Amino acid sequence: MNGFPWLSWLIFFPLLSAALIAMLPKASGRTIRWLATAAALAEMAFSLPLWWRYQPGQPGWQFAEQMAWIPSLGATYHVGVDGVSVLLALLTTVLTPIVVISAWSAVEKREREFYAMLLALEAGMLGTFFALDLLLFYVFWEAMLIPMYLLIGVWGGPRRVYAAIKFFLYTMAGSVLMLVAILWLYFHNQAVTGVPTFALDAFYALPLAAAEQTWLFLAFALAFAIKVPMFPLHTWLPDAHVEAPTAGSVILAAVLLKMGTFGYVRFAMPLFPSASAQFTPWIVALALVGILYGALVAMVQPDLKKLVAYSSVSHLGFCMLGLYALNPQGMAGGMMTMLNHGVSTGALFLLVGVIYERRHTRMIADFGGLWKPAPVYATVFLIVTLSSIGLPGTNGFVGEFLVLLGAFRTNPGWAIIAAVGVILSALYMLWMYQRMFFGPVTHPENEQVRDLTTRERLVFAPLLLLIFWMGVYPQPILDRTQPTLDRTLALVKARVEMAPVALDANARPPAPAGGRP
Amino acid sequence: MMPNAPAALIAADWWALGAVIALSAGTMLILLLELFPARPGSSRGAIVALLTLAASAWSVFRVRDVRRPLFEGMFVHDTFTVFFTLLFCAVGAIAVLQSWDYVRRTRINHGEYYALLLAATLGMILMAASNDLITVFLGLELMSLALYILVGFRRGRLDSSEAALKYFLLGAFASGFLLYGIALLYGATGTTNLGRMAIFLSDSPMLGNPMLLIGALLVIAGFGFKVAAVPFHMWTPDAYEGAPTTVTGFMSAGAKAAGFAALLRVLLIALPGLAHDWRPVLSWIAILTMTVGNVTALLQTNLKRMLAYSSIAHAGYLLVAVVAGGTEGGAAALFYLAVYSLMNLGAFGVLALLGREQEERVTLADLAGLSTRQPLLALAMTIFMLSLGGIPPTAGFMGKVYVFGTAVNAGLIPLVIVGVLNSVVSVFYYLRVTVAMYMREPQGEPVEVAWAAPAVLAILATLGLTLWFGVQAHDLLVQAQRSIMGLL
Amino acid sequence: MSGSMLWIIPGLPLAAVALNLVLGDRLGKRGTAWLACGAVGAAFVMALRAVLTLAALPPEQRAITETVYTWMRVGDFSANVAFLLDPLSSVMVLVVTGVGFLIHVYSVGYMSHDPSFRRFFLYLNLFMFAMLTLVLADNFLLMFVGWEGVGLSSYLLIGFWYTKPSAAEAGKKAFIVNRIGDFGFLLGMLTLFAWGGSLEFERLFAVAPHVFAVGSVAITFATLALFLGATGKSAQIPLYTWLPDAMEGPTPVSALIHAATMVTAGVYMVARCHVLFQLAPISLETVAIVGAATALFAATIGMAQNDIKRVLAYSTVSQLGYMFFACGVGAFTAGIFHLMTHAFFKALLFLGAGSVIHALSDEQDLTRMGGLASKLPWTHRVMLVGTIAIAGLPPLAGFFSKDEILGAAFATGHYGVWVAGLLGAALTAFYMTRLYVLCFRGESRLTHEAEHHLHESPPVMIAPLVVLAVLSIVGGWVGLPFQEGGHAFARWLEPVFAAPGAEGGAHGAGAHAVPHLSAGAEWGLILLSVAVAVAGIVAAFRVYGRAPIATRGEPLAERMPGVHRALAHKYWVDELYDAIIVRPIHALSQRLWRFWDEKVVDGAVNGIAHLFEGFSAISRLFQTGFVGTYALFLTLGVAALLAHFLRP
Amino acid sequence: MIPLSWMLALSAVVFVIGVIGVLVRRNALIIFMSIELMLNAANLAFVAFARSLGSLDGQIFVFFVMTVAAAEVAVGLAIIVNVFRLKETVYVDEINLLKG
Amino acid sequence: MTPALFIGFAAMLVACSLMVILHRNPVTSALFLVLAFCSLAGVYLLLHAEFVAMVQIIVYAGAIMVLFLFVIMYLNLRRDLESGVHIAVRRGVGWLLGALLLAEAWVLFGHRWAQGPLASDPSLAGPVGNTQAIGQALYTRYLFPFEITSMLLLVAMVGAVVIAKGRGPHATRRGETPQPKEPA
Repeated sequence: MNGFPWLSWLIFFPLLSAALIAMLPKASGRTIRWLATAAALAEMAFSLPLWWRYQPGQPGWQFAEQMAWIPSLGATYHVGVDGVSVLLALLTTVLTPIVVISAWSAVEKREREFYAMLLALEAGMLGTFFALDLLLFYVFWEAMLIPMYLLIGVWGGPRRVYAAIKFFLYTMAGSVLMLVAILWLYFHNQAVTGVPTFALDAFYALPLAAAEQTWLFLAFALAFAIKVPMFPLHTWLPDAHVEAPTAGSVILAAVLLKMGTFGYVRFAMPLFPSASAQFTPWIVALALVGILYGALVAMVQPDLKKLVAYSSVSHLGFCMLGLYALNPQGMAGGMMTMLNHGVSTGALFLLVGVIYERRHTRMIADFGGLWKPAPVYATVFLIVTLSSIGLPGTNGFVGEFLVLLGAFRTNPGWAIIAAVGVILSALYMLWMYQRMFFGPVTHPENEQVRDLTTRERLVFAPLLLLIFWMGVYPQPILDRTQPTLDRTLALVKARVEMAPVALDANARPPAPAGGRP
Repeated sequence: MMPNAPAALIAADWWALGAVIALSAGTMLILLLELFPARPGSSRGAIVALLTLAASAWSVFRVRDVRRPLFEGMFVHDTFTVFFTLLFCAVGAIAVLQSWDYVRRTRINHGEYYALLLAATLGMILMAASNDLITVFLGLELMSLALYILVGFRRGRLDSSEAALKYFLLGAFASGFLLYGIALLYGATGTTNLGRMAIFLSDSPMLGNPMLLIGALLVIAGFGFKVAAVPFHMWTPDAYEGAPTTVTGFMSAGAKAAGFAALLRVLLIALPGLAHDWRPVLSWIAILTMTVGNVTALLQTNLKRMLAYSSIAHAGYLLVAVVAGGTEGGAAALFYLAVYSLMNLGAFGVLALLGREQEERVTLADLAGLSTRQPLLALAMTIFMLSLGGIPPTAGFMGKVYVFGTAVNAGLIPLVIVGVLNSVVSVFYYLRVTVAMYMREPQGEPVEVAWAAPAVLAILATLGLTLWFGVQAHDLLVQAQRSIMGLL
Repeated sequence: MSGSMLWIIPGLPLAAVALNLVLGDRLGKRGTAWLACGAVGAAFVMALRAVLTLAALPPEQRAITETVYTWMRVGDFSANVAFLLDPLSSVMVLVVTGVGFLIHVYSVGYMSHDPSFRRFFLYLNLFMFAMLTLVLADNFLLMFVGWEGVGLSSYLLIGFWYTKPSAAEAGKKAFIVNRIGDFGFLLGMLTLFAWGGSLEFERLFAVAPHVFAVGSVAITFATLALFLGATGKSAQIPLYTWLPDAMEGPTPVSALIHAATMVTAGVYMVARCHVLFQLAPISLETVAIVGAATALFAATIGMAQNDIKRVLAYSTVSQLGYMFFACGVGAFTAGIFHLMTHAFFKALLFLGAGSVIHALSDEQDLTRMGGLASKLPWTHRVMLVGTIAIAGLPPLAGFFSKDEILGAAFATGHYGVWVAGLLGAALTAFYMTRLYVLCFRGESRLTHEAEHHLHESPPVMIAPLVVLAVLSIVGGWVGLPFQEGGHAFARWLEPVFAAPGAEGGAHGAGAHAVPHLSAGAEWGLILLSVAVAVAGIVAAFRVYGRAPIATRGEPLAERMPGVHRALAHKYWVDELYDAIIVRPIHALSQRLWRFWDEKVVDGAVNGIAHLFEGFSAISRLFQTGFVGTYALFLTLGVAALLAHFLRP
Repeated sequence: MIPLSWMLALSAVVFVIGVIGVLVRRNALIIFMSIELMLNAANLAFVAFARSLGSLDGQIFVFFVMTVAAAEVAVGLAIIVNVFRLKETVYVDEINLLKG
Repeated sequence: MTPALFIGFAAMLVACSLMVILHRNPVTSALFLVLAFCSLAGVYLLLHAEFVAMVQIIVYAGAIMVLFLFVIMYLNLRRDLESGVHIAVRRGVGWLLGALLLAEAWVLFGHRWAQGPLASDPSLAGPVGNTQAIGQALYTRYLFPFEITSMLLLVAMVGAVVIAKGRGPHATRRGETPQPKEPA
């Protein structure tokens, strides 16, 4: 549609700027910061066409580029976006500059490497979202670990090494089996069609026996489930979040976790429809457990970051539930929840980072009555909190409601259990908020806490804007995801007949409004 | 049978033999030059060695496409040979570059060092090139003897000498088994020529002949020793640790490659008929090798030792490719060998730079905080480690993909799963190196880096190739496939 | 019909919020006051205008819908931001904007000394926005926005004095309890959509009779779920506990949110869904019973409270109970009617109480008041009006609405409910009189500095009181009994409550569901209820009128201490909830985290790591460094290889 | 005429004796001698096979093996001597500086 | 009478080999090894491998063993004192393992013995082992490996010199003390 290779540019520009910054001769922190910010902002600007020029109507790949990579293996450099990845990519490009700016005062040591890592990470994430060749996808998927590992390990908290290695090994342990599955697919496809290729489309078209699907699905699902993370594979998350520097936590929560859910939408579900149908009950069960479990455990966390981390477990449970409701509302809800979680939780981590910079503690018990010294901070925090508990009018609600709607239509029981999670989320978030901001100022150190600086306000302004925009007028987003999700759904439904699904759990009289498609 | 006159050699044959001739000549030249005293710091040996290696590589490269069995197949010139000759020359050259300053630093700057290096390279080439068990055996012994000496080259140091002793005793012991195996094969098939062996086996009804089987097994054991496969691996850590770092790098890359070259020739040319016999055996050995290597490496604090265990583990991955067999498996093995040699040499090259004068600073503690004082060196080491761990975008990843891919294609799923899980385990200790470099502060006086142009050149070369093959593996893949084609 | 510009009604307060945020402290107290009150006042005018437009239409078409934009549309689901003005919502919107306006004005005086004056009006306007969205929404989803919005603003307003831990706690409690209700609301919505295929009131109510069999599980579940939501918002059993605590907020807030407007949202919602409820008899019964029970239960607690605002709070709970059981027995008109009158007199009472508290410099304990009649003449007068009105003596507002409810209960044969209602009426009269007596009669029990500061409230506070007092007197006259085809108020609401019933068939729904009684019977009932009210009042006078409490404590406590303790402790319901819900959940969470998450799940992960380190340590033992050992293993290997071929 | 099996049996026995020697002795020199025994066993096998096959290759191989053995001895003894210089011992179980 | 001779040589060979690995004194062991080699040479003669037999005597018994003895003397090792539990254990294990190997070989060869080219009756084999034939083969067919052996010997020579030559200019007065090894 347009000659310019936007996607490649988007992938490699941050990489180049990262290299540039890293190679910079001993430069002052200021220049580095400004350079990094400029690069991130430029990247964001470059990514805007993905919003404007994207044709919401059509489900297929857009902005696609393809060129030979390893002909002897049939691997190609094939990138493109659909309604799902385009939004996640935009989320990435929008959040990165915010993170970079937020890190200005947070990072003292080795700034060059820090910003270089951030930008490299961005490149990796975008590559993962764009890749349409499974080998390419895997390359990005694994390469992404390195910068994140260093971010946690070098700039992290006291137990950073443990957390970093845990993060790396845990994620990798999941992915290697996926690699085996990919290879198997590759050779199976070669055997069937005679064409050696890693192209996603080819695999979409590849017919697979139920038994094969089961194993392949398990391999993929494990990799993604760890990334999501789904209960009980979540324990790397609290450690990683607590130890990571603010910027790391934000990216981790906002984008990296989406890799998992994205993987389900893009790969696990459409590639192995009958298997994913067959495993729907299990995955939904885990998702529901995750929702409640994450909420309950979050409630008793003394550490802000841990609290937010566990709340992520809960929220991503919603995502999975929505996706596996296997109907338009549910999947759209899951998609919205991904974006919402990206914005809200990202903002939460930023807020935690702000207060940590001032007081060098994250223990809720060390705060209280913060509203008096820092009203603006408190207000922003409140808005973000509300969005994270899904108050109507904020982004959180749209996602949650659609998820519940979809889940309910598939199986009312799921929705009822999940809705309990809605109550719990209000419980732990507001309790935390109350303990932090209300009541008298218990610790004298908190008397003088500085309110948000102008820079910080600039950081949060766009996030608040997103929160309300996505809450009040989400239709443009929904319009973009819809066709893609419908196609995915069609791919899944196409062969779902092979296995029984809970889709027809509620046999109801034909609704005049037509009911589900 | 009456000995018949050897066929006359044509020009191409002389080019083909160029490597052998050049290396022999180079060895002797260096030794002769030793007669004339040189100033202590002289590096004429290195220069001569480099030229020799270049010459031999060049002469073989000239006739890369011809296929000539010479001396009744005792020396076969085919793409396979070319591939390995070039590989060994490269390995040797990199080793020379790394040694250039290292030998001066550690006061072992004798011409013999380089002479032996060349001799060992010659032995490796013979192992890869010979289609007859006699020359395989001679080449192996030539290589081994040279390596025994090189390992013990820092004879003033007990660890070096001890390493030499262990390596020698066990090496001789193992070659005893190998020899007996060869004897049995000879007895069972009536020939030591691999080609004729294959012919004999192809139309003989009794593949079940116990002599044949035992012979094959003993031969496998013998080569298994050279490639450090469990349970014949135990010499490896000690030898690697005691040997001069540059020698360790050289042998870890060269000896292993040579061993696999010979193994591939024997298994793929002579004993494909017994495949259903040696496949299961090798699979078990592969599983053991990967697991023991990786698991034992977990707690190592001495990097040379850790890399020794890691090299054992990599032998395991390579065995997976061998088990997969066929052209695909062979090609995968070749590809992986090339990649492995590069990254391993690179890692040892970095280690060789660490430390002042005689001292060796190769423990994790020594690396602490390296990234703050030597960011680029640390970065290089990180990339080598990631590549060894098989993380993209590095050559190591592509190697694993290719090896495990062929294995998957051969239906060895369980083997592959063990392999990938092992690579996860391995990542742990590779990461520990990065942890030391990036996330720890040095205790005691920080390690100094003995910068030297040649060594840096070597590191840059290995680094560049490691990254390049990680991003664009196509050419190397094609080469590997062509080379294995020449074999079959 | 967009000429009516409905969106501007909620829009105005929202604009005020925005301006308030943007301009910040630049607009001083005065500016803030003008902005806030102006916005609400303007909203009232707009609402009036819209209602007049509505009234101009023929009854059948009295429904103005106005779609602003499509909020979300996914597959066959779509929800608009659209407003609906029909007789029902018109009543609500007038009450909300009207009373709201008065309270805004009042607050200007009441909060004049508060440092965060601006924040207060910010929240207040935010509330108005949410409340108006709630009542004007034309679909469940938008209604839910308002529904949670009012919850939020009430959370903020209750916790307005956030430095007081009790206030913050109360705020949180209110929000959480409301969330539990919203949980129900949500499920109700989901069910309705799953079956009805839409969330728009008109479409849904149109199809409801076709898709739902009468009394079918689906509709019963849906309505009960919705009712759960209502109990949360309108403080009914079992979710009423947050309302009394909500009195931590500033008094105008109590008046606006926790008496006049927000808490009635539940009633409004039930009335709005009357079509659905009529399809689910069980749900209706439940509504009636819960309502009646709450009415009585709360009234009893009200008798023993000493905090003037808490008395009023419980009375609110009880009055809401009346509205619900009105709906429960099918007399939706009566319910809404009572809702309106209650809005008047309860706002009046709260504001009056506020003026008392204001005068006594934040003294709320009835036992430290008394004899204020002379000191605060205006306050005294309006409070008296309010008391009579709620006690239900003709011709004040409370009488008509309450009487209609009781009549409907009787007429539909819900005798049990009816008795409970009657009893509740008596108690209401009793505790309200008690409050009045303790507050204004007898000799003063004030502390000295309280005496010293004592002063009547400024006109800006008195004026709204007077207006409300007038309304409390005349407000009921729109519903005079003994008129053919129902009274004016009923006729106004008829299109809403009758229309669907006509076609709905099944249950002959609508206001007409309540059969007309003979004039005699009606008279009888009226006399009875009046008698009951009088009895209550007299009793209260006899108990509290005579001797000063200061000298001899709470009479009730002396007569029947057990009962009194039970009442004073509100039947220990809070403690109960704490014991059976809050604590267990907390304990469970702790266990989940400390044991399950850290020990079991993460333990497994780290366990694997340690396992491998163990293996490593073991396999290192074999690496003895002795050539002998190495040779041994080498030979063993060979032996093993040979053994591999021993199998025949 | 001696059947081949006898020869092979003999060579096997000698070979195993060599192996045992390597395993049980701690004196590096004796271990080395045992290895020489193993090589000779192999040689015996070669010659026997050559005989039975009626081909020379076996004996030629033996010739090469002897060369190799000679070379090995030279290097090996040098190494042993060097170790002795440094450590004053040839007992392999006193030489385990490198382990683990 | 050949079998008798064979049995004689074989018995002697085995006995001497055993003495090599059994006898305490290295010197004695070495001497027994010489004997063993000589008896092996005898066996070679029985197999009509005269050349190999001669070389066996000259190279092994002559050159190699002398070197051994020289070294043993040079290091003047007195008799091994091998005792202690772990030695005993190692002995036991060693012997067991040896026995195991033999047993396995026995079992393997036990059944279906003579096969392949070995089926041909040895007695029919033409007269091999004449030195001339070997010489011809060495310098024609086996020319290449023969040349390789020259490299082999060169390396061995050089190596021996490098390793064992007296404290050279570089090797002397440098810390003989082994580097303290990092705790693993």
